Order: sequence, then structure tokens, then C-alpha cells
Amino acid sequence: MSDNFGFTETPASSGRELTYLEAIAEAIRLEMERDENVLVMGEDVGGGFGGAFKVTKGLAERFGDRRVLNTPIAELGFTGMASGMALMGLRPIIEMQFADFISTAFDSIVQFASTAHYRMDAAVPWVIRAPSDGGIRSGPFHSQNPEAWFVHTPGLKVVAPATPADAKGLLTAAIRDDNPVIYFEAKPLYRSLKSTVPAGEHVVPLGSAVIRRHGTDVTVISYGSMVHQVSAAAEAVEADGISTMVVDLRSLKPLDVETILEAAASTGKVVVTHAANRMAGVGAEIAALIAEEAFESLDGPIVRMGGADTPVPFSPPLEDAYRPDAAKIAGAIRELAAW
Amino acid sequence: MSDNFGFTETPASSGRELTYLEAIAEAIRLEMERDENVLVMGEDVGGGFGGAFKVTKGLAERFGDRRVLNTPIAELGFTGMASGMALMGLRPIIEMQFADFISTAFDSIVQFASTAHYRMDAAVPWVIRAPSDGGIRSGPFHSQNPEAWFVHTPGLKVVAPATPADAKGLLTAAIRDDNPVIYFEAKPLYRSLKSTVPAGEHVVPLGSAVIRRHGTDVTVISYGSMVHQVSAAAEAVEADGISTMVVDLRSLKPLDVETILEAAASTGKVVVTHAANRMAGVGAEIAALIAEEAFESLDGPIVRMGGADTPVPFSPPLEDAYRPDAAKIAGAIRELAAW
Amino acid sequence: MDEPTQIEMYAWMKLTRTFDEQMVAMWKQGRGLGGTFSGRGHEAISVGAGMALGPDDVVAPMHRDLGTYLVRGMRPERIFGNMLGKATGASRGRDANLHGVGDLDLGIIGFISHLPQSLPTTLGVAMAFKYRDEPRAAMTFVGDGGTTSGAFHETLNMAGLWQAPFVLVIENNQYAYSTPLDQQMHSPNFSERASVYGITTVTVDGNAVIDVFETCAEALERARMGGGPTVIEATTMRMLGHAIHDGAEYVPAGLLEEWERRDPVTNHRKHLLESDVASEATLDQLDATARERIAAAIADAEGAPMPDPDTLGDGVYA
Amino acid sequence: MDEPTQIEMYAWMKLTRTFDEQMVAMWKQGRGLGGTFSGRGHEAISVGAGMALGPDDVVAPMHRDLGTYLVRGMRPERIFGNMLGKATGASRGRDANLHGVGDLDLGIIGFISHLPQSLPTTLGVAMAFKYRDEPRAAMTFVGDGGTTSGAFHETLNMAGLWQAPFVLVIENNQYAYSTPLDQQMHSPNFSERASVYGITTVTVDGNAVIDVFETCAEALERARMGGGPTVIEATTMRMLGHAIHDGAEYVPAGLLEEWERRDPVTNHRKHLLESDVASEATLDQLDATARERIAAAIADAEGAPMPDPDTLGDGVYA
Ligand SMILES: Cc1ncc(C[n+]2csc(CCOP(=O)(O)OP(=O)(O)O)c2C)c(N)n1
Ligand SMILES: Cc1ncc(C[n+]2csc(CCOP(=O)(O)OP(=O)(O)O)c2C)c(N)n1
Ligand SMILES: [Mg+2]
Ligand SMILES: [Mg+2]
Repeated sequence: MSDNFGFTETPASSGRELTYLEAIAEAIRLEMERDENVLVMGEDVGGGFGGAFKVTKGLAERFGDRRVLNTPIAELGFTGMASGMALMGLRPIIEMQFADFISTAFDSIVQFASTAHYRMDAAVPWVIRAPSDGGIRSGPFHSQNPEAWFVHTPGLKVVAPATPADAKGLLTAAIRDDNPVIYFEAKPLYRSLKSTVPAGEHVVPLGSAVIRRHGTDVTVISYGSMVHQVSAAAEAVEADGISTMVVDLRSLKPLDVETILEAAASTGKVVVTHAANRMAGVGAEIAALIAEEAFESLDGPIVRMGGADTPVPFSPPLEDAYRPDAAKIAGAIRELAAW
Repeated sequence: MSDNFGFTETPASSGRELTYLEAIAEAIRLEMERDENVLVMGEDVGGGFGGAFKVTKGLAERFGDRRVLNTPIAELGFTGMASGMALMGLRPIIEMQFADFISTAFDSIVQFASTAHYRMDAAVPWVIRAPSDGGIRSGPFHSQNPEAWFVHTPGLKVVAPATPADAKGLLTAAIRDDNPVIYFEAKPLYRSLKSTVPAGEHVVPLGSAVIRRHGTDVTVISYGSMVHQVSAAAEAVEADGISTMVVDLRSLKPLDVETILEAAASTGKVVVTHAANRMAGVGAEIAALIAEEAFESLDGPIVRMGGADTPVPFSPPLEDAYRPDAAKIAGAIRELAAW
Repeated sequence: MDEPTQIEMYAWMKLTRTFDEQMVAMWKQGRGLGGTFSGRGHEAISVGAGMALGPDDVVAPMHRDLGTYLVRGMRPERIFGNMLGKATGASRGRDANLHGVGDLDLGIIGFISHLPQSLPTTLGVAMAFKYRDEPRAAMTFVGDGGTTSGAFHETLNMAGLWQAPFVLVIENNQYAYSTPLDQQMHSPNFSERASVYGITTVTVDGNAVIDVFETCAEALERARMGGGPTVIEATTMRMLGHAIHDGAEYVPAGLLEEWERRDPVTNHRKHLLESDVASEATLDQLDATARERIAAAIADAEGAPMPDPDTLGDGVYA
Repeated sequence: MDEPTQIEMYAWMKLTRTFDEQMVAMWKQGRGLGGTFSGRGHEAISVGAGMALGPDDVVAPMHRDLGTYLVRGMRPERIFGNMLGKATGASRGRDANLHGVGDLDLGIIGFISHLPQSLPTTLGVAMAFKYRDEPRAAMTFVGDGGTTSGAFHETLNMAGLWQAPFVLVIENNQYAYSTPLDQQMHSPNFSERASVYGITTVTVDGNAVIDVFETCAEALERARMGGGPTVIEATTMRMLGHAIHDGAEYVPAGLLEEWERRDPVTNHRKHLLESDVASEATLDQLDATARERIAAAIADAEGAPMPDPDTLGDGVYA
């Protein structure tokens, strides 16, 4: 399916085709094999069930209940618990059933896990896997993209893979990282996106963006599932003779400032887009960064496209109006190119 | 003390000098007198005590325990409870003991209160008073400025007064507003800032910024206690012949987009500053807005100054390095003016 | 209990069951939108509690409490409309399935996804009644799963402290999604857990609609009269999967068979017949009415318009 | 209990009390920085619990548990340094007063401001021990006030469910800031509240250091041996204000007088003398040692450098 999106996977050597979900599952399994300290916890992750999306299916059979821990509905408690485990050298991978429920664990994430190393030199190496994003008619409480809250919080790292290969590589890096990392997986891609994923060890360093497509007229910066909408838009405007550069951020904290600024400067025209609502979203940070650091290279306004400033609505016409998509992005590219 | 800050209060008629804290207390008292549905709740707000900062001192004696409710330490529970009260037409004013503890109530604010009207046409008219801001050696857990989380959340309103008059007028407006409003009071100003406050009814509409100082070379946009640092900086650079326009946002959500864009366009050079950490902060939204909507008027990069991307440190040299202040802002103005 | 009330109970339970079955069938046929939750097996709780509510009481039902919405006057058209994302749905296309199906004019607060947020919210409703000295009560529900969450504790502690006119029904249906009780807590001693807060506690057979009704009615009346809060544990079984996509293979077949024999609708029907409260013909007539009512609601909802995309931003603020 | 241990208890309590008194004096003289918390009256709990910990156990003390930090080996220089924002402080100028005074090499997790976050964190420590099958226990503290928070419930529910090697000491000191127990909960039945989770519960006189020690030692040993969690309610009184600025006018004078007669340090001294465990001279000698030790620590901390502002960003990430 990746062919539809018009770009090649970066690390394409010796891979097989895996879905986005399979790539996540593979990263977890390999890291659990490699390091006895890695464990999985969350609601319904254990037993024969394997979680709401079946990402952890088979892990309990393979690694036992000790390493695949079913938790009660107590996100605040079990996320705090993961911090304590992490202080003792374990590396818990916490599954939020949906990213939306991360607000329930918020206090523990933004006050303890994010500050422990600064205050007492103690590492908290956990990963929260947060199935995020919408467009699949799940309504306001199962479609959220809450990354901005965490990008604003010092001491956390935040990633959002767009491809199966990155899903594997970024999760591997996140598990090995000594800091609390929030890993936003795009649930609309779970089974709909299949492409080449390197077999065996595959690490994508946190903090590195990637150019998905080179172009000379307009730079579009995005992440997660929206990268595919951007790629489709780039394809569409090519017919009009517009050459689009597509940047996939992959890491939202830390940001790959160098790649962002170079890509922005190289075309002088920038669109930033994401599915999260626009106001004070991550796109604001990217736009502000460019407006300060690459100002001299700019040939036009920095265009932001995000979700509307509303909860994510359930009904198809409303959700479609809410979300940026390839057509809207192509419109923005065309307008900016003509500026 | 307001004279130090080099600007006049906007609504200066028939007022008396009140401290920032007295102005808040007056707004609460007047609204409680006016509307039987207004009540105060939070930890230690009741009895003879009157809250950690004594903002609610005297209210219990005057209005009784029914309307001044001491709560257990249960921010999630009592904020959710306030939503239920608000659904029934009451107008609770919730005191967070420190803004920092709002993360404990986060789930209830960003998931229920903010979405209730959109989803079921039911108004949730509460106000959270959140004593925020640092610079007074309170350490990472009593110095936070967490406004960006809420500005990003659809369905909330967010305000941050810089003066006693606005403290009164915005709180009055917030209490009367039919939506959940988070009111960030700047605790370093509580007793240090005293200036004219209109007596009797005084309402400052939500969503309106104010120009604190007119100028032609550089526009500096800010809010809360930082406005005073900006004013001092403007004063300082005047000696170098630089004329600074000072915008006090007052409301962070909704933003007064028109005033922001006009002020930015009028000088073509913009500094945005706040005490919250810079990354994905409210300053990013302001800068991004200007970079998109006022691009053609810009004569230089949009400069952002915010806290460092660290927890707020306790020790004076560290906290001073963390926070923007008049000297740093003056430096930024000078540099930008020379651009 | 008077006979008309007993018959009315049957009518509501049957309407609820019929709605539920038709909904499941629609979703299986691909005529649904997104996911949905069946409350099969919960009808005695949702109807019994719903009927116990007084006209001025307020209730915040959960995702398996379809009967409560119906009894309270939420028209089936608005619920099906909600499930299909229609402009005529209770949330006008904004929220999904039973989420957001609320209407304060009917005394219903729409279901709140984040568990168990209806608890503090409903306590606030109760505290508003107390604040105004009104003889009204507020009721909400929580699953066994929701009881392990912090808001359960914070809410019950304050409800007990202030002796609020608050009634909580714990729907202990043995599972939270795939997780059985013994993986949720050391011991499912719900009544003990609630009683430490200074709250009256009762346990009731959640498949016996008359018992549920009477227990709830008593608790609500006590609350209205200033007698403080009650927590009612209603034991039952979730008869289908967690949501429509879930086959619930993790539930032992024997457990379902056992509870199938205790089906609340079938058993109440049997009781009405055996005690000569109603004739077969009367009940068959109610069954037919339920079928017609639900068929009409589905037709209405399927024929209703989608919301206008231009209304996306409407109503974010009051 | 052997005599040297009883004498050691006195030494630690006296060191703690002396630190506390000197700290209060410094802050009153304006030689402090920011606010600070006195643990006066809590010495039997903090020292008794601290001494009961084994070398491989881990503890997360609160803001009134100065004695635990000291017993565990946190040098007073590092604590005073922390309070004064010095580079030599435990948090290197990053965190305030007893907040953030942690050191995993000493088995101490620094105090976490947001109450009661030390509970889930410490449960995680306990679960790590269980995961690795190590005979170690994890202990933490909570005030009466912190028990009304959701994390208390979530943590104890999971501690009971998994029978974690977890020990919680509830320091019931009658007040949460200005709020007395009867405004926090219907009834301060802490043991009942904890026992519903399948946790062993004990109540102990929090002013009797030997009792606290023995109760904690037993609970910790049970935890290490796989016997599961314990919640210990230690009753005491907060003898000064909530923090240094608080005059605590809301506390009835009679209550303070009553508890003053039960002062843990004075009474343990009396016990040692009356039971002939130690002579007046020995104890006077310990008093003098404490004074010197604390004077040296203050001198060290006051003389220490402030952190270099260039280190602001260091250590945000591991
Ligand atoms: C805070 C939170 N975490 C997770 C979920 C996802 N979720 C929805 S229902 C459910 C199971 C609920 O179990 P229970 O409370 O027993 O109710 P039941 O579905 O059995 O009626 C879960 C985990 C949620 N809604 N809220
Ligand atoms: C979540 C949260 N809310 C509020 C506070 C502010 N606060 C600090 S200590 C305290 C009182 C704590 O009382 P208790 O738990 O009884 O401990 P004590 O101070 O009496 O030892 C409060 C309200 C906090 N630290 N955390
Ligand atoms: Mg259940
Ligand atoms: Mg206390």
C-alpha cells in the first residue's frame, strides 16, 4: 500500500513487508528477547487477548504473565508504577488502550517521570505506547492526537512514526532510551499500511527527521498518518508543475531543528500540517521556529493546517471537515506556490 | 508600584489602589453578592483560613460554609464535581492551591468540562483560579505556568491578567461566562503590585488584548507578570531611541487576533515572551499566527523568549537563568531593532 | 408491587432488548457506523434503576444502560440517530454510540468515555441539589472495572463526607473488557469498599428487575430526604463481547450458559405469567409494540440527514 | 529490643529534632530560601521507619520525614544545601526544601510534591523487586490528607491484587494544612480503608519510636518474604504550622498541649533513663554531638557555592 503514498522507505535493505501494527509488535518482541528488563503492561494486554488492537497478541504465551502484565483500569496508578519500576532499571512499555486515556495518567507523566532525572539524577526509562489519531469514525474520545501537551513538557521525549519501518525503528530506540518516551502510534495505519521493514535489529535514532520527497517549490512538514496525506497531495500538485518537498518529522521532541530549517530555507515556502487541532499545536512550534531561525529565506507566509479547534466529531461529514487531508493540503500547496 | 512599570491602567475611573490579590478577592466577593449561584471551593479555602494565599479570607464568615467549601485533597474529584454543579446552574470558582496541581485534575478538565457543550449542549460555567508563575524561589512544583496545555484544548477559555484592574475585570467576566474558564493569576504580583482598580462592577471582556504602550519600532507581546518585565524593558531601550509597542494579551483563549496582527504589522518587528517554557508554548501560537497572517508586514524574524526547556529550578542563579526578564527582553528588542 | 408497574417493567426491558438486538444485527450487517456496545443482560439494572428515578432526579448512565435512557424519555430515534452519526442524533453527530447521549431537559447526562468520570460529575449534581436544599437525588453507574480508578475513591470519599444525595449503582458484570474480576482486585468486595466512606451499601441481584427497582427507589428516596448516599452493587453478566467487534472468546462458555438461564427479560416474563400478573397475549402484544417502535426508530434514523459540515464549529462554546 | 538500638534511636531522633529546630530558627532569621516544612512531632515515625529498613530496601519519604533521610545516610550537608539552593544540595539547586532530596545509591527516592505520587512510584519499586524475585521491600509514607486522593486507591488496589512487597505508613497527624480530619473524610478509619484491598493493616502510636520500629520491621520482613503489603497507620500530631510561614492559628491550643506531653523525643529519653538503658551523661553527649553535627552541616551549606547558571539545562535528560 505504501506505493500509493509515492515514497520509498528509507532503510529498505533485507526487509519484508509488514503492516504498521506488525512492525510495532516485532519491535516489542525483539526487545523483550534482547533485554530481560523490558516488559509490557496495560489494560487487557495479557493472556490470550493481546490488547484492544491485538498489538501484544502472543506475547503472554511467549514471555509469561510476569512480563506481560494485565492492569486494572488505573492509568494514573500504573503509569506511576511504571516510573518506579523504571527507577529500578526495568524498562516498562505501557500500553494506553487509546491515546485519549493518557489524560488520566497525566499528573504522573508531567510531574514525576519528566522531572525525576533533573531533580535527582535518576533515569526513568519507560515508553508509553499511545494509539492515537482519527479519521476512522471513533468519536471525540477515541480519535485524539494529544502530542502537543507532551512536547511542551520538559523532560519527555515524543515520537510519531509514519511508516512500518519507522514504527519498528523508533520504538526500538524509545525502549532503549533512558528517558520517558511517549510513542504515538497512528491507529488508522495499523492494518491499512504495509511496507518494507528491515529484519532483525533496526534502530531509528530519536530526534532525526527524514525527507520523504525532494522538491523545490514548497516544503510541507508533517508527521504520523498525515505524512501520507501530504505525499498524496505532493503527487497531485506535481501535475500542476509544483515540486514539493515532504518532511516527516518522526520525532516531535527533540525536534530535528537542522533538517527543518534547511528544508524550509531550501524552498522558502512552508506548510506545516497535522491532525491534532491547530491552536497551540506542534505545528505552531515548527512555524515559530522557522519564523525566527529561517526568516531571511522565507518567500511567503508559513501556512498551518491542523484540526479545527473543536473536539474530534464522530459523524463522517463533520470529521472530514475537521481533519486536513490530501485535497486540502494540495489546495494549500497550490495557493502558497502561487504566492 | 505600578508606576515602576511605566504604563497607566486602562479603566482608571473612580478607582482605589488595590493590590492584585485584593482585586481578585473583590471580584469574588462582588460576584458572590450578586449571584447566589456563585460559590468557592478548594483546599483550605474555608473557615477562618482563607486559602494558602488568603485570597478567600473572610468569605466563609460572610457567606457561610455552604458557599465556601473546604475540600479534601482530591483535585480530580472536586473539579469533576464542580462540572456537575455547573451543569445544574451553579457557578463554582475552584481554587487550585497552586496552578502546578492542576495536572491532577487534568482528565476532568480536558475531557469532560471542555467537551460537554459540544456533545450535549450543556453549559459548564466554572472558573478555575490557578495561582501560577515563579521568580519567587518556589521550585519546580510551585512555580509552573501550565497555560499552553489548556490553550491547545478546544472548549476551554484561558485568561492571565497582568494588573489589579484586569485581575478584577477578567475574573468577573470569567465567573459570568457560561464556559469553563481557567484563570491564571500571577502569584508574584499578589502583594507586590498595587494600582488603581475601578470600584463596583468592572468587567473586562474575555478575548480582548490591550496595548499597554504605543511604539513604532518593535512590538512586544506578552501576558501575566511578564508584561511588567516587558514594560521595564521598553523603558530601558527608550534611552537608546527605540520605540516599543507593548501588547498585553490578557486572554490566551480566545486570542484577540485582530489586535495581535495589527500590533505586529504596525512595527513589522515582533518579540513574543512568557515565563512558561518556550517549546510549544503559547508564544509559538502567537508567532505562528503572525508568520501566517501578517507575513507581508514583517521586517525581521519573530523572536520568541520563554523559559528554558527544563523544570523550573529552585536555586536563584538557575531560576534567573531560566526566566526571561527585563534585561533579557531589552537585549532582544535592541537586537531586533537593529536587524 | 402493583401489577401495572410490573408490566411496565417488562415493556421497557423488552424495548431495550429489542433495540439492542436490532442494533447488533445492523452492525453485523455493516449498516452501523464505528463501534457500539451491547447491554444484553443488563436490562434489569438499567430499567429497574431508570424507573426508580423521580421526575426531578438526574442520572448519568453508562454504555450498557440503554434502558435508563429509554425509560427517562430519550427517544429511540435520537439514540439510533446518534449511533449513525446523524444530525438528528442526541449529540447531532458529535459523539458516538451511547457516548454523549444526554439531555438535561430529560435529566440525563450523556455517557462520558473516560472511566469513571460520571462519578464526580454526578456527585456535583447531587451537591447542587443539596446546595439549593432541593429534594432531588442524582444517580450514576460504574462497572466493576471503573471501580479501580482513582475517581471512584475521590468521589465516594466526598459523597460520604458531605452525605450527598448521591446513588451509585455498581454493575458488576464479571469483566472489564477481557479482564476478569480476579485480575482487577484482590477481592470483589464492593460493598465493603464503599462502606468505609460512611455510605449505605446494598447488594442486589442485578438480573431481578423488581429487586433492582425497589433497592434503587429506597436509596433515591433516602437521598432526597437527606439520608445520604447509597452504593448498590448489582451483580450480573455481560452477555456479549465488550463491544461489537469483540467475540469474547476469553469468557468461559459455562459462565455464559449459567447466566443465560438467569436472563432478566425471560425471567421477568416467566414471573409475570406464573404469578398471573399478565397474560401471554398481553406480553406478546408488548413484544410486538417493541418491535414496531424500534423498527420505526431505525427507519427514522437511517433516513435522517447527516450533519452539515458547516456546523463543525457550532456549539464548542455556550 | 537491644539497648544499643534503643540508644541509636535516640541519637537519630535528636539529630532530626536538632536539624529541625535549627532550620526553623534559620528561616525565622531570614537565613532561609523559599519555604520549608517542619517535621516536629514526627521523629518517632521517620526514625523508627527509617531504622527498620534493610540495606537493600528502598524508601520514598515525605516532607515531614527528615529522620528517614538522615537514618538512610543522606548527609545533613546535602539536605541543608538543598534547602539553600546550593550546588552541593541533593538536587544541585534544582528542587526546594525536602523536595527532590533523593539518591538511589542510598535507596531514597526524593519527595514528590504532587500528593500522593510517591505511592504508585513506590509500588513500582516493589513490583520491580517482585519481578526480579529479590528479597527486598519498598516503603513510602502518606499524610492523612494524601489518603483522599485517587492515587491512594489505585495504588493500594494494585498492591493488594499483586501482593507486592510494599509498605505504606500513613502519618495521621490530624491535619492536612488547615483542614482537620473531619473535613477530609466521614471517618478516619484508615485501617479499614486499607484492609478492603487485601492488605495487612496495623495501627501504631506514631510517637513511640520502638513501636513504630517494630511494626515497620515486621511489615518489611513480611514483604521481603513474599507475605505481601502492609499499611501502617501511625497516629501523631503536626506540632508546628503546615510550612514555615503558617502560624496554624486554626489548631486548638489544647490539642497541641496534649500532644506536647507525648513528645516522641522527650518520651524516648525518659524511657531510656527510667529503664536504665542509658545515663543522663550518655544522652547529653548525644545531644551535644547532634548540635555539633548540625552546626557543621549548616556552616558547610551556607559556605557552599550556588550552582553555575550555565548548568541550567544539565540533566533534564539522562
Ligand atoms: C480511563 C479509561 N481507561 C480505559 C477505557 C477503555 N475502556 C472502555 S470500557 C472498558 C472496560 C470497562 O469495564 P467495566 O467498568 O467493568 O464496565 P463494563 O464494560 O464491563 O460494563 C475500558 C477499559 C476508558 N473508557 N476509560
Ligand atoms: C495534589 C496536591 N494537591 C495539593 C498539594 C498542596 N499540599 C501540600 S502538603 C498539603 C497538605 C498535606 O496534608 P497531609 O497529607 O495530611 O500531610 P501533612 O502535611 O499533614 O504531613 C497540601 C494540600 C499537593 N502537594 N499536592
Ligand atoms: Mg464490567
Ligand atoms: Mg496531615
